[in-house]
Amino acid sequence: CKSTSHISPDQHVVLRLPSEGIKIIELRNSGLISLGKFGCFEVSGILGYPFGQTFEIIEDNKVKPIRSMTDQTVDIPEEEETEQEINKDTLTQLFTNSAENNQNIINIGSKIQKLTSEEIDKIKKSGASSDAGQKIIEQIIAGHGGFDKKTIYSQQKYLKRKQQKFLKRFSVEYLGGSQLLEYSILRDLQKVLDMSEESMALLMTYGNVRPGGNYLLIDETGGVLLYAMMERMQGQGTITIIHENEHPNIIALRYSDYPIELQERMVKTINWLQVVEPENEKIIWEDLPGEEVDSMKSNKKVQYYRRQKRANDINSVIDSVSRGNFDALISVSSLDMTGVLPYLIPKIGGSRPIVLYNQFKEVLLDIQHYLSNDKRVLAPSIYESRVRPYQTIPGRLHPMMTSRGYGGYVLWGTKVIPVEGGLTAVGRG
Amino acid sequence: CKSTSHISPDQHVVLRLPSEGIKIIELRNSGLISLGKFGCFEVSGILGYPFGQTFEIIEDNKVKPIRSMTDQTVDIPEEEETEQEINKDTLTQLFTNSAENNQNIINIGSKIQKLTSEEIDKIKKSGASSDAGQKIIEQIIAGHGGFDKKTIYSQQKYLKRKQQKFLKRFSVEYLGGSQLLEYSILRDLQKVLDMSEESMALLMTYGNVRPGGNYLLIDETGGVLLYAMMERMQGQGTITIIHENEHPNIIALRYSDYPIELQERMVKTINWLQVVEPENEKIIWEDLPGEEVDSMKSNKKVQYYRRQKRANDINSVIDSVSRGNFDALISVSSLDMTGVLPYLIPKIGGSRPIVLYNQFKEVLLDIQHYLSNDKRVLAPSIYESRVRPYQTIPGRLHPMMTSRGYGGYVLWGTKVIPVEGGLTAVGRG
Amino acid sequence: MSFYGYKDVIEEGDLVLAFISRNQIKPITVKRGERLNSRYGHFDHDKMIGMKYGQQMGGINDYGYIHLLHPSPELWTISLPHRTQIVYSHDSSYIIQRLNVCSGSRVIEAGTGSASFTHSFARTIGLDGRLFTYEFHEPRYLEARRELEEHGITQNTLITHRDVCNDGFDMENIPQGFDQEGGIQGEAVFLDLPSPWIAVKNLKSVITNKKRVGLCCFSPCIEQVDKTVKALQDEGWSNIEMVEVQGRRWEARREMVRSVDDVVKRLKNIQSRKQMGIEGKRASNVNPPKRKIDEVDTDETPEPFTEKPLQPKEYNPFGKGTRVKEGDSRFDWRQVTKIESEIKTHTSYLTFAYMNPSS
Amino acid sequence: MSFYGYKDVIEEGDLVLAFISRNQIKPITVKRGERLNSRYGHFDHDKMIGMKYGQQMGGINDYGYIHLLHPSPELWTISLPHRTQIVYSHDSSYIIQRLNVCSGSRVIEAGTGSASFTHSFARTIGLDGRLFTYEFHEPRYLEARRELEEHGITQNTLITHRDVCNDGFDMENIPQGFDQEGGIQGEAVFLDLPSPWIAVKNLKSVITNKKRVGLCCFSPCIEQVDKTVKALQDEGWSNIEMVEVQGRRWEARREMVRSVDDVVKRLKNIQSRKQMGIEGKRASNVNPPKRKIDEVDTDETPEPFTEKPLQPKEYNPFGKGTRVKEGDSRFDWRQVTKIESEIKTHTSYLTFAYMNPSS
Repeated sequence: CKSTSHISPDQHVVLRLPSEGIKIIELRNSGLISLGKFGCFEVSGILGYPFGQTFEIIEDNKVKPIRSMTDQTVDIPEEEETEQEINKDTLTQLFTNSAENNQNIINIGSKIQKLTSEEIDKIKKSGASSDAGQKIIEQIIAGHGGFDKKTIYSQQKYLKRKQQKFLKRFSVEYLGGSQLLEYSILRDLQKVLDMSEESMALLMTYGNVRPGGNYLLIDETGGVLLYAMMERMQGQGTITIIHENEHPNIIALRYSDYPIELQERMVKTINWLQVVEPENEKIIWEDLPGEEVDSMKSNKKVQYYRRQKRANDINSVIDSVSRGNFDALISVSSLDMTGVLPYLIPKIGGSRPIVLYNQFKEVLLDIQHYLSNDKRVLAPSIYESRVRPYQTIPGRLHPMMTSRGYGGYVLWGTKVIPVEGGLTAVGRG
Repeated sequence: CKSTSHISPDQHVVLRLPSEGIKIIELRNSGLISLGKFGCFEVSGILGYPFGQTFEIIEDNKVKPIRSMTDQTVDIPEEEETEQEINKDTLTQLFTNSAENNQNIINIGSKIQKLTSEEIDKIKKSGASSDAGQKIIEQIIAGHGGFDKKTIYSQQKYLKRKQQKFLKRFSVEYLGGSQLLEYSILRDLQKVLDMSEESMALLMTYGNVRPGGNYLLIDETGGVLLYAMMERMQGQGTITIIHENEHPNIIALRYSDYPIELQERMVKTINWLQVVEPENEKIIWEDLPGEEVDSMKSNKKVQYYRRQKRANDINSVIDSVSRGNFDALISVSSLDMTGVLPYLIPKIGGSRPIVLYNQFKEVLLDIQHYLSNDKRVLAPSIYESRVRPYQTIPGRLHPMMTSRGYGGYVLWGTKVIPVEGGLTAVGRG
Repeated sequence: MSFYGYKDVIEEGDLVLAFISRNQIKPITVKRGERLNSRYGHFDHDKMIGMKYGQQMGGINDYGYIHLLHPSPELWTISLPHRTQIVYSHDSSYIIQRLNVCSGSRVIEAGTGSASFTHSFARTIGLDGRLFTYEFHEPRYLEARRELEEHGITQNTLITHRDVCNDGFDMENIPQGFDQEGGIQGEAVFLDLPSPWIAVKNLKSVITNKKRVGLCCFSPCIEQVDKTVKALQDEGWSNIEMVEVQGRRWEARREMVRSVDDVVKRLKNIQSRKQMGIEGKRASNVNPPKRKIDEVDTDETPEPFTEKPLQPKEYNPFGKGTRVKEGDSRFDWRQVTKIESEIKTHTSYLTFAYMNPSS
Repeated sequence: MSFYGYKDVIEEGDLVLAFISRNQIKPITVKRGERLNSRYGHFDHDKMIGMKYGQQMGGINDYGYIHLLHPSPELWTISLPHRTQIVYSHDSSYIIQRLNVCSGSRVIEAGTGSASFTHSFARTIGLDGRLFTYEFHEPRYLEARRELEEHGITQNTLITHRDVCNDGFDMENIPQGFDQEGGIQGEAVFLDLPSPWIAVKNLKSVITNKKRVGLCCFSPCIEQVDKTVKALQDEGWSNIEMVEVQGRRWEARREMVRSVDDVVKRLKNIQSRKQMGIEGKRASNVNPPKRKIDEVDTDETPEPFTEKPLQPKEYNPFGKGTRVKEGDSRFDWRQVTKIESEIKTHTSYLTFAYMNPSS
């Protein structure tokens, strides 16, 4: 099975770059991986290190492990340390000197940056090692007359811009659900319907996702949510995906590195036509007598078994959905739920959660109003969760100044079994 | 004119109580004012002090000025200070000792509070002065075995509860727009349509409210917004209120203490029927010849002048609204704006703001969609503003744990004059 | 009944969360002969046995009803009497996700507190995972231990009475099946303590050196964050980041659509009633006013009349003065969302950090 | 044109905010013979003269248009090139309200910064009020002074080049009409400085002793708040409270209503197309497959056919694969709000305090 602890071959991993960009790559035992302008490195150099390790590209496509993207206290010979330990400390000191000051900022731009691009090239060539990047940044700061007079905000931006440009560092992370979501958000927010990590987390918690559960899922994120649920469940339980096209879009599973058998055991797929008209869509199949199969030619036999499996798979998922009693309905979908829910509410077991994500509160509002007339879903409410990250430098604490506007909303209710004919509430105003 | 600096007779003021409740009262030159369980005081004792002053009720309905509701460093003879300066410091220290701790909290309740209500009564009687309250709190804290083991949250609540119960303190504030809104929120949030101070502030800023402006206003807050606008304008400019009943509900003006002439000069009222059918609603009036008026009996003459004034007032406001060119449309209303705006957009001058408040974002969403087809309102957007107060004790900073859910939303757009027949946008994707 | 999975039918001894209203969920252990009494009705346990989880159940004499819910960590959290501050689902869900806690994870939690997050962790890690939870305060420890036992959360969860700041996390005798190579080997750490900066110094020996370890400290005050960040830096943790989670709940409501046309109709109606009043007045008055102006004179409220029939019916487009039920089909409504009446504007600051195995 | 009030018709020399798009408002001073060039069209100043503020104006050769807006502090703030951090309207409106700044108020501001808040203060206090604004940084001071002069904001506003932390707020020669009894006598103070805790020590001599004075310090970092609060306590300020203002902007959008019935119809359509494809295949195949199962076998994509007519038309209920314009009347839409794409999650902490006259 895949490793959750160490960087291993034949596995997808996350490469986090100084630009705050991230990449997903599949590692082999060897080969070169290019980070574009950041350089190239040989895969074998990173294998065996624990996930989370940061590296810096040095000469000959080699890497050396370093402590973190901005910190260099570990893995560096004593004598180098003073010179190397600049980044984080310099940053902190500079922040301190600047005193969150917007007092002395002039029109800072390329003109007061005293290093010419020729000088930069010279430094790049002179320094044989990866420290070039670090040194260039130092010199730029030193040469930048107005640097400590910039606001903290523009300093941050400035240093980040410079770091992105010059540092040849990257870290290698385990590809968990959060990382895959982050990757998808950076690539195309709309493809995951604006869903934030905290909303996905809320979905799974309110959906009571755990090992051994059997979930009914609509997932228009290309399988990102599916991936995160599978991580949580680690092979135990099932997820039945309802999809609207011929084939489900669960492209995210290509990153999962789970054995095919595990995927087949855990993930079932069914399309809407099969959900809506199960009896029509079941495949008429009768096993042929054993001797007839035995007498088939090899390619015919293969075809026979393939068809047999397909028929069994389809019929079995149709039967399973018809039986229902799922442990949750979890949906991240742009389909109109007022049309979807009449089909799916009966499939959920008593007292199990129904959790519906949408990018827009107004859509969930419609659903909540719709559900208020359906006594089978108890106490549905709309939840919003927003994480606010801080600049976490002691002495310089403040929330990050800006963030992208996204996140979505979650409707959570509980499937219940009302008494036929209804009961009268009392004393509930 | 009324004083904005000092506590003066014949003026409404805010009394802020330790319970965080507030009262509005009209002061006279003398008389007793009762704060219910907090005691009684003689008005003359507070007159002449600056607004913002805190008082403590001492014996014989007298008051003495103190520094603040929780602080006693000023106005107290040197020798008393040590004993008196307990509240704030004790609080801070206790917080420090408790270390935001929820570690040692047991079921704290009345049982571990060692003082009996008889003991409390005894202390109350023994201490002739107002210090009784303070002393009781001290003793309760001392007698409260688990006090420093309570969480900061429950300590706060506990001390507040105790303070509310025993302290005979109050402060007197100028009745500004914010104070009147705060009072209204505490009394009945729905009566001001959930409007927060920050939303009201945003309305006035986006509405470009300033001295000398002429504003068209719909105000379903009972005149609280009107009051705040009049504060801003200090008698300069006009506010024309459109109302939906026979008489406008501008009950808040009863607190304003502005001279009637100023109110009449600034505030014009017109009902919807007069706006919609101005020509029908104008009053047919011709002045009678002077000699005929002169010959009237006294009561007839009074009636004549009253009618004359009424006719002039109504006709003049109808004419003024018909002329239009107002400096802003400002609305805090539960009326359906898609019906309101066709009447009012033409009344607003070019490049002037249109600002609409609603308790619900969904209502403004409808309006924004409606306006997207009306080229007379440029770039309408929906704005939300939420103030998050902190517990501002150095070393113990954190946002307040809970707050009431309210605030509302503001739609802001700009009245423009489109070219007849329309122009084609280019390059705007 | 178990927090590790659902069952369908209620048996004697099962824990049932009796859902009375949104704000009132009462946990009961089903026992023959007992009765749940509330002001919303009375409910015999005997009748619950054999019913399905999720079923609606009527009260005695058809008075009131409840829903019989299956426990889950989230419903349990809502049902909790607030003995202490609770880590609510907005926070707990994010922490679990960000620390990548999943089936099989080895988690360290201190302090246990109300054990609400403990339930959530135990559910998420499943029977393959292990949760080591520490509680300093003895009464609370005893309460939590009893509760975990009652809830059957003992197979993967070990609760210890301990002040981890002073005495650390190490245990001399880890029960069989809980140790990994003789140690705790935590992969994820959650600290909800007044002074986490002290506790982090004691973590080294109980976290695994086999993989990256994630940590989250949960502190209400910003100054606690400051101290914690410094301690984490000193101890060699990296990728330190503090965040806040802001959670909100919204409800669907309806708001009446009040049209200005109705306002105008109403004003006309008032005008015409007044005019009829005046005409009535005229009829019974020897000195009727002469001028038209009086007909719209609204300065004075019209005197009450005895001849009622003269008054036309009042036009009442918005149900003014009557109590209109939200959604009443005689009026138009617009769908709106309303935020919960009390918002949790702050729970705590969450400081995350990671420790890489020293290689 | 003036920030103190509106005028209707544009004259030469007036400041006009040319509204090009939501994110692009270009301030221009109207001058005969000049032209505003943008990629959204070209606009002659000559044509603007005599037009009304608010009018839409077409470009040369009917290419593009702009709106000619009257300046207001809020529109000006949006139009500003961000020389420095700006106090946005969500913050400035709240500060003005909370400090009860109104017509006639005497206000102290340091530093002037982009002068955006300066405009807002000047508008609010009107010609009866007085604003004393200080800027330490000389180029920015010169820029702001020029701008205030150009905008005619000199009658009630006095800008001074000064480091108020080192040199205090006092002025030897207050211009006539600006002093009150020879002094500044500030009633409201706004400090947007890196170290407000130093500046507050210099306030005593410039604030009025006649009434309660309100103060607001605007600081991005929490540690600045901490220092400021302590300094304010030392200096005798009371009712100290720090708050944050969280501002958001939302836009109206439409989201397509996608019904499951259409999904089912589409799947049926695919199925029937595939079946026709298979039948086509059969017709041209000597060995047609025997079993019914093949008809719904979707494992393989059907081979491309040359006989196109056999393929029925694709059912396309949601415009899949085509570019559908939001609100296209051939589809159903639901109204939704979308938050701005970049949120200002933090501007600064606002620390308020009040000083009562010593009696």
